[in-house]
Amino acid sequence: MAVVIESDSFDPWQALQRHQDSLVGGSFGATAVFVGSMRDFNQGDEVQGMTLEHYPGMTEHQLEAIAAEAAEQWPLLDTLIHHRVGDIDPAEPIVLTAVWSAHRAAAFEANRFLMEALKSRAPFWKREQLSDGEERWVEKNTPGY
Amino acid sequence: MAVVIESDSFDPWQALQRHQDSLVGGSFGATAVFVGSMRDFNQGDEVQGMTLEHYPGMTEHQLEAIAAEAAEQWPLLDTLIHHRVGDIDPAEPIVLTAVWSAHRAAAFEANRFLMEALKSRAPFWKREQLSDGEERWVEKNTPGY
Amino acid sequence: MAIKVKFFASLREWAGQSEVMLEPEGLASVADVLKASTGERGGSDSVLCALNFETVSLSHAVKDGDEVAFFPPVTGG
Amino acid sequence: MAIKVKFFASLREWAGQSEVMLEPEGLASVADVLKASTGERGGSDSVLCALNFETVSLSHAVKDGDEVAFFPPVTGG
Repeated sequence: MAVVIESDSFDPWQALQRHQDSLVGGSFGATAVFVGSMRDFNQGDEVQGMTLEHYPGMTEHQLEAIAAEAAEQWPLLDTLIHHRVGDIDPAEPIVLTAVWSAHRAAAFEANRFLMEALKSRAPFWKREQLSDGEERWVEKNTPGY
Repeated sequence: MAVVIESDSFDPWQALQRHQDSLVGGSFGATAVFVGSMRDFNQGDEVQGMTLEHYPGMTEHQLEAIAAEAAEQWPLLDTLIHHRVGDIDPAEPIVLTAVWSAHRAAAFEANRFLMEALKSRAPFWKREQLSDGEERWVEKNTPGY
Repeated sequence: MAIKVKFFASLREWAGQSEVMLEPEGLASVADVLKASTGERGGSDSVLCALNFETVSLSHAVKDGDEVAFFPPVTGG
Repeated sequence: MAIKVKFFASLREWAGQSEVMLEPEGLASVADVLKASTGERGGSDSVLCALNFETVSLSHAVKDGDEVAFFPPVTGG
């Protein structure tokens, strides 16, 4: 299980490959992955950039707790969470969640749980820079269900 | 939308990166991915290898129909399906499904739909080589829900 | 023309053939094709049928030029 | 020791400070910490509180050495 807070841009596919290389091949039959990326459009406005503030310490604590809850609820072989902080450009990845399991039902459900829990509990806050120069805090996340 | 039937081993993370490079960055906020890999253990037996038979023509037709159904049901920007056929070694990837969407609910749900539809409708058949020399057809897929 | 019949996986082994071409005369349904190609009269839960790449039931009509396939439950993914 | 108080995002801007150390005397609850650090008496749906990295309610007890944080609804992911 790994939780990584990234202040630089990261490649989710390389991160997955690197992490999976550390697992025993043949043990997992199912890998479910989610990648959230920065869109250049939100709530009807063009977005030029974003700054992600977080609460160092609590962020890692909450993400590790969420991963541990998933591992209690489903038979998982491993979990990976990456999350960007700081200044982010459109199209850059913001978040990566991944789980490895023997079977697909556990992988799908646990991975979705990770993302929904992260969205509602992990202390990150987005501030958007619009193309007209305005800046605004994103007030709440869109519902996942 | 792309459907690829692979007779050689493929790297799902590289396939994702390559495919995503063809999409317009900033347009998608959510990417959901599933990778099914060959386990070295099934139904209590050690498995040494597997041969995946398929129905050329119908396979592509069914996978394209499944991807089209997903695109009707959810607002998707793109869909990618890779599936191995032929002789497969333990730990090798068998299937990759991925969808790109503006929002995560659509991405999660459409990607799960793809996998469940593929499992129940796409004409593939697995034959396992066990470590004691026995060979057997896998009789049915495990339920996804 | 003719009706092309294909068998896959365990049904290919059971039928002892992977492909056969049948003259269309006297073949009205998928069930007729199954009987003509294998001697089997009915299907079972473990025999699935496809007509021109779409899954159909045994009672589905066939015509000259069709491709019919018989196979067990699918196990891909 | 002391009670460390942190503010994040729009609440940091509203409070005009990101961190302050308070003497623990007279501070029994998270609500007391909010009032002592900002003058604000109550919370609202848009003020969330954490105590030592766990989300808690305003009525939760505090003690010397605790870290208390106030922030708006989270918007990560």
